[in-house]
Amino acid sequence: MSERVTSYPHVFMLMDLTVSIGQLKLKNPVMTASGTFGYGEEYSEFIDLNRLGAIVVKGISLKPMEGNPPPRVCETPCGMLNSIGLQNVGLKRFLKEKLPYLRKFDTPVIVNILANTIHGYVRLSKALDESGVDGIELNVSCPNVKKGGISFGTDKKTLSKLITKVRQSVKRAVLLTKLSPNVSNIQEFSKIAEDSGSDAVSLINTIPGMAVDIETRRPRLANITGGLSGPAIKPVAVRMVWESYNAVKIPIIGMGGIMNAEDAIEFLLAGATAVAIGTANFVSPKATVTIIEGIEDYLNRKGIKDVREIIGGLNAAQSYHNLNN
Amino acid sequence: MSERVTSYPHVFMLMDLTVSIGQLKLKNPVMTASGTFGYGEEYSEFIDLNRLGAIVVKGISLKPMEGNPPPRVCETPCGMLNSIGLQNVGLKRFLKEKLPYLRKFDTPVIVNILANTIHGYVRLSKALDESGVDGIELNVSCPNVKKGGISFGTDKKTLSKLITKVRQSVKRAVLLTKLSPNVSNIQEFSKIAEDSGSDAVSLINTIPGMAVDIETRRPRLANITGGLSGPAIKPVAVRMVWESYNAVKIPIIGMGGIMNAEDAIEFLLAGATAVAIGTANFVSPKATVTIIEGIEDYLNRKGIKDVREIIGGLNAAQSYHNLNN
Amino acid sequence: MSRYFTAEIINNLPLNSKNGLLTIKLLEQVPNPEPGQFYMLAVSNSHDPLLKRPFSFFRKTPEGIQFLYEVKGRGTLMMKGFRGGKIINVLGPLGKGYPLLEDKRTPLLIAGGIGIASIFPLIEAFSNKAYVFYGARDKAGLLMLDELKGSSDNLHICTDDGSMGKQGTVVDLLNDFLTHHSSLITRYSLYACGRKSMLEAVSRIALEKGIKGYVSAEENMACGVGACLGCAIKVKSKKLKVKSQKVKNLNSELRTHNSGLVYKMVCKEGPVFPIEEIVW
Amino acid sequence: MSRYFTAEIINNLPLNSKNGLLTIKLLEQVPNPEPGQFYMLAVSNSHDPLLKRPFSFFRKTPEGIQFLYEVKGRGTLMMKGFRGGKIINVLGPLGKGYPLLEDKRTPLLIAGGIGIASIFPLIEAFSNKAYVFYGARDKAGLLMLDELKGSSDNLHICTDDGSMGKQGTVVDLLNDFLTHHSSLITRYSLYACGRKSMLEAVSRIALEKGIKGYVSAEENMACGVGACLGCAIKVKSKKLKVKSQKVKNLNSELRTHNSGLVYKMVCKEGPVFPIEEIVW
Ligand SMILES: Cc1cc2nc3c(=O)[nH]c(=O)nc-3n(C[C@H](O)[C@H](O)[C@H](O)COP(=O)(O)OP(=O)(O)OC[C@H]3O[C@@H](n4cnc5c(N)ncnc54)[C@H](O)[C@@H]3O)c2cc1C
Ligand SMILES: Cc1cc2nc3c(=O)[nH]c(=O)nc-3n(C[C@H](O)[C@H](O)[C@H](O)COP(=O)(O)OP(=O)(O)OC[C@H]3O[C@@H](n4cnc5c(N)ncnc54)[C@H](O)[C@@H]3O)c2cc1C
Ligand SMILES: Cc1cc2nc3c(=O)[nH]c(=O)nc-3n(C[C@H](O)[C@H](O)[C@H](O)COP(=O)(O)O)c2cc1C
Ligand SMILES: Cc1cc2nc3c(=O)[nH]c(=O)nc-3n(C[C@H](O)[C@H](O)[C@H](O)COP(=O)(O)O)c2cc1C
Ligand code: FES
Ligand code: FES
Repeated sequence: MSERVTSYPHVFMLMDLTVSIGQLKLKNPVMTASGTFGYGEEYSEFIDLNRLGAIVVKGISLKPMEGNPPPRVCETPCGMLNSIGLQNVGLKRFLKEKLPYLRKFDTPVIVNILANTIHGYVRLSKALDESGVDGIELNVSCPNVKKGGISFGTDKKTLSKLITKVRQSVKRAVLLTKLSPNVSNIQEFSKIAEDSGSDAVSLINTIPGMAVDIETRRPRLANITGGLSGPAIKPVAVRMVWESYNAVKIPIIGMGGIMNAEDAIEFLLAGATAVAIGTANFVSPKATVTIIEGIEDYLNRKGIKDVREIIGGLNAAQSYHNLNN
Repeated sequence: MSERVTSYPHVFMLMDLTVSIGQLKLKNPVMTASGTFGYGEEYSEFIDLNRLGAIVVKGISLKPMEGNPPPRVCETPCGMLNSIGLQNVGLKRFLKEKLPYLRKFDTPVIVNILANTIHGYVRLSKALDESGVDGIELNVSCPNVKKGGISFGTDKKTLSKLITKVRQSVKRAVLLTKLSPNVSNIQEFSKIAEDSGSDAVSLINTIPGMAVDIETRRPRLANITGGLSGPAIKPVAVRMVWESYNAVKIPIIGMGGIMNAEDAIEFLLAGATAVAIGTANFVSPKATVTIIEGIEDYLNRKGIKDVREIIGGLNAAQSYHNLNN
Repeated sequence: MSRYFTAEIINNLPLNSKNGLLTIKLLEQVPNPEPGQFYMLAVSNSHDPLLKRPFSFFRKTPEGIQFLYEVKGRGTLMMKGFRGGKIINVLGPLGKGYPLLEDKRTPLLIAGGIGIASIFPLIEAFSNKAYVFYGARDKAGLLMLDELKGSSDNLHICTDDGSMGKQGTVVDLLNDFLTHHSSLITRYSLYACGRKSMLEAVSRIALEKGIKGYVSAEENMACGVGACLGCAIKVKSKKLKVKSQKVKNLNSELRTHNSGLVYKMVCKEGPVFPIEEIVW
Repeated sequence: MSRYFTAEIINNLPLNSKNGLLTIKLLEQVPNPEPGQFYMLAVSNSHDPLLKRPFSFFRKTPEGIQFLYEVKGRGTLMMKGFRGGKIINVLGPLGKGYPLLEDKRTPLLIAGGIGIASIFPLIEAFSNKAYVFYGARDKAGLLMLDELKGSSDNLHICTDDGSMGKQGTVVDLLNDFLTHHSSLITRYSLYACGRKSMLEAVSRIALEKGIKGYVSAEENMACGVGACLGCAIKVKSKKLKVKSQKVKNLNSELRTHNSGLVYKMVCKEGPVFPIEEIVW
């Protein structure tokens, strides 16, 4: 089989890239990561939004949030820190100003939500579910805002209560739980999400981090700490996806430092049913589409007709055995 | 003051780089990170071991350990994964073959130890303390070996019991606890180390990670998962050092992706009393000495006579205020 | 015409130890830039450094687009190493440029240090209609002087060390000028780019004397297109107060706790803002 | 004479789409390399890629030291981009090279693909005393043929696709040769470098026929000096059995659970190992 990476559109016709998250069918496994793709509109100039597996929008709260003072972002080795502080337009304006635009495209819309109380999460999910969005992603892990999700994401009891309650109020949309990577055992938390009725888990959110400007002696972010994203965290994300894959049956949305198709395929092999592209959008606004095409090329090159064949296709046992002797 | 970075030996005479960890005085705050500097001998050809603040050797167990099958290391974005599997010569051969060599240098020797039982840790510490090593570092966090330290490092009760017991058996040497970064709240664990009688905490060990070769579909490490180190993890390490600094009074040994003096100074400003150099030794075998000289240059340039002036010297409050309006 | 495109380095002329003039040839059809707009340039094709760097549109030449840059850290250091023939990814033109007021006002253009990069195209646009105030650390820091003299007869120069032009800052120059032309004050408009402290001082003067004007702000950036909300800057917004009743599309503006103050995104709603808007 | 030094790229000659010949000039006094030893070369001065890459000593010329390389991934791709004048950090010479047996044995030198890089200096050392078996994918994959013919009259070539030399692998060549010279078999010694599968096949032959020999092994490396214990390879060790009574310094050798088997470090105790030691 040729090693050249080339695309044959007619071959793609025969190729099945679709994956399912709960009852939601995606035309391909590549979606956007919340907070890195605005409300979709910002990137519509660079790519055809119809090509995406799904669009996950910036985290929405009941009331608009102002966000943190600047500087909000800084660069780190192979990554970046952000402390946006969950700035967002709030539920009302999202439904009025942002959702109608996204509805013009033949692409599922998943809304990332956050609140400080279970009640808040429930109200948000209810309203969004009734507004007809395709999916709701519970951000229980955003490390940026002190009163933010972190507690939900690291306390098992609260998390299970939260998901159970939200589940009851969500009728149509699929329910995703975006877990905090800031835990000792991700398998326990994935299991809680599954047992509490979540249709899928999203892994991973940013890892809390910090950087210091040694000339000014100040933190590089006004919020002092922020969330680390980008290639730097990829190995941690792949590991957590693989651990979760071995713990739960529900689909896993893998993310964390995916910059190209090779990275995305790593996640699929480790057990992710779909992947989300975050920081890569900042490096190239065309990243999502480039990655979709790269996955097609890989499947082509390997003579694989259905992307689902590689999900969880890690050759771990064999590798273990072969290398042991 | 000149912005040029230049060294004036005679000025260094007047400069105080010494720091203390418990009753142990270091001639400068730069030590080696366990497992990245062998038993010292490997690097004596490249640098004068007398210049180091301290030498921390590869983790020692009671019996020799064979370690994991290859591949044991692979590269990741701005970092590397390792699953050495704690291969080491064991206590007996360490005392007989390795320690005598290190004793030839006017540099404190700190021995990183690991065991599967509290009793094992106690026996190791007792023997090493009596052999006259300057410090003992409890590795309760190495993520590589399934039966390894991870449990001690993430379970509060066991950790406190472990440190308390070891403390009782260690008379001369300073006791360092190397915490696992794989926890939700590092402050709690630092506090436990302090309350249980540890003289200092070391932060951070590698973060569990994984990488996949998409051509062979195999994990890049035979052990499947390994520990992530290098610049990629620096922001996480700096954050944990800063959080611990705000929780405990005992000294913190900061490490994680320190490649140059600027990185080391970031850790000192965030609250580390000393720093340890790990992966950087692989990039340059002279890294430790280059970093010591770089710290001197920085202090020179800033007109600071005592390195202790910058420890914890982060201008956080001010930064917060200034940037809020 | 996409604003994300590849470009070829035509040349990279060192001007002094810290500054250079980069000329890139656009390999695709792209929209024309306006004075005050900027581009995000990829400084490496490895993941370190990861993010593109923002640089103001300096000048358009037959060969392509030019950027005037100063070495600050790792990324710009790599930029200094760019050789002809290298292909890089570029995003732009981005943001809102300087509004060229069509009224009778006389523009006062104020550039501190590398701020000249963004002011330069304004000088060409206004030609001799404008007064130009340009300052730098020292003589070596004054860039593109011949071109500047070529495009303006009203060029006022200063350096911190007095090694060329008047000794002092552009703020001093501006104050002197205004005191000598106090009668015409309402007939002026201000355009400034430079260090934060300078912009703040200029803004204070403008507000005191009631001179209409604009400044180009800087913030760390990631996406450059308003998606990451990373480049926030705090501004007053009367506009918002009015609209906040019946909600209209306010881009990323948000009602805030201390109402009337909002964060705007430098990359999309800036980098140029009306002086009266910015909260220092 | 430190083994960590800076070197200047003298030139970087492309041999085909995947291979190149890199010549570096040592800017410091460093120890001389032996056949089979290797160097760790920094491929970038950013943190990505982070680690140095190991390359076998290929040849010493008046200008400096040469490496023959093949583009495998990102690091070697960057290496392909090296231009003359560039300064890089280098660590070496590292490891134990091929023992040049002083006895009457006739060396059989076996190189698969880029393995020729490490075998080449042996060819020069043994000159016409040795038989050389060299194979590659195809004609284009056969490197430095003129130099090889220059240094050896007993050069046996093969390619997988038969585009040059015999069609087949070096293992086939070796088998043919041995069957035609079976009488002298104990008079030979083997030296092999190439893909793992090839080394394994050669080793099996050597063990079957009782031919003494050495292979150069590969493992991912980090430090290159035996400090990280990252480049472990499993070997039998009689030596150990004996010594394990009264403990002597065995470098990083360790008694293992299934006694007699130990991990050795390719970077320090290798890359060259006696055929009978390696556990495949
Ligand atoms: C709209 C805009 C227009 C600009 N135009 C020019 C120009 O024409 N010429 C010029 O020389 N410079 C310009 N700058 C500044 C330039 O972008 C920074 O100096 C450059 O990004 C520093 O990159 P670095 O890697 O060298 O520095 P780093 O090593 O990244 O950091 C060094 C310093 O640069 C600052 N910095 C880093 N990234 C950014 C960023 N994305 N935006 C702003 N500051 C940053 C850091 O805060 C730090 O203080 C402009 C900035 C903005 C926001
Ligand atoms: C002792 C020794 C001598 C060698 N001599 C030569 C030589 O003379 N010419 C030559 O072309 N190649 C040689 N190699 C192989 C060469 O080191 C690798 O091909 C190179 O490191 C790949 O780097 P990369 O960044 O291009 O590939 P990567 O993108 O890093 O990975 C591509 C492949 O290369 C392998 N690889 C990556 N790093 C290493 C490493 N440090 N050691 C071994 N394999 C690695 C990976 O496992 C992966 O399969 C030698 C290897 C060793 C161990
Ligand atoms: C600027 C920025 C803003 C983000 N905002 C959110 C958010 O609002 N909600 C959320 O769940 N995750 C948020 N994230 C996390 C990303 O969705 C993603 O989980 C993380 O960045 C890892 O993926 P990446 O490395 O590909 O960026 C944000 C990340 C970045 C960089
Ligand atoms: C190859 C390797 C081996 C290590 N072995 C040990 C060990 O035996 N005990 C331990 O506590 N930490 C060990 N570590 C962790 C380091 O001491 C250090 O905590 C970590 O690498 C982060 O620092 P760095 O990014 O500077 O390497 C090891 C790290 C590496 C890369
Ligand atoms: S840089 Fe992303 S919003 Fe401005
Ligand atoms: S590469 Fe570190 S021990 Fe061999």
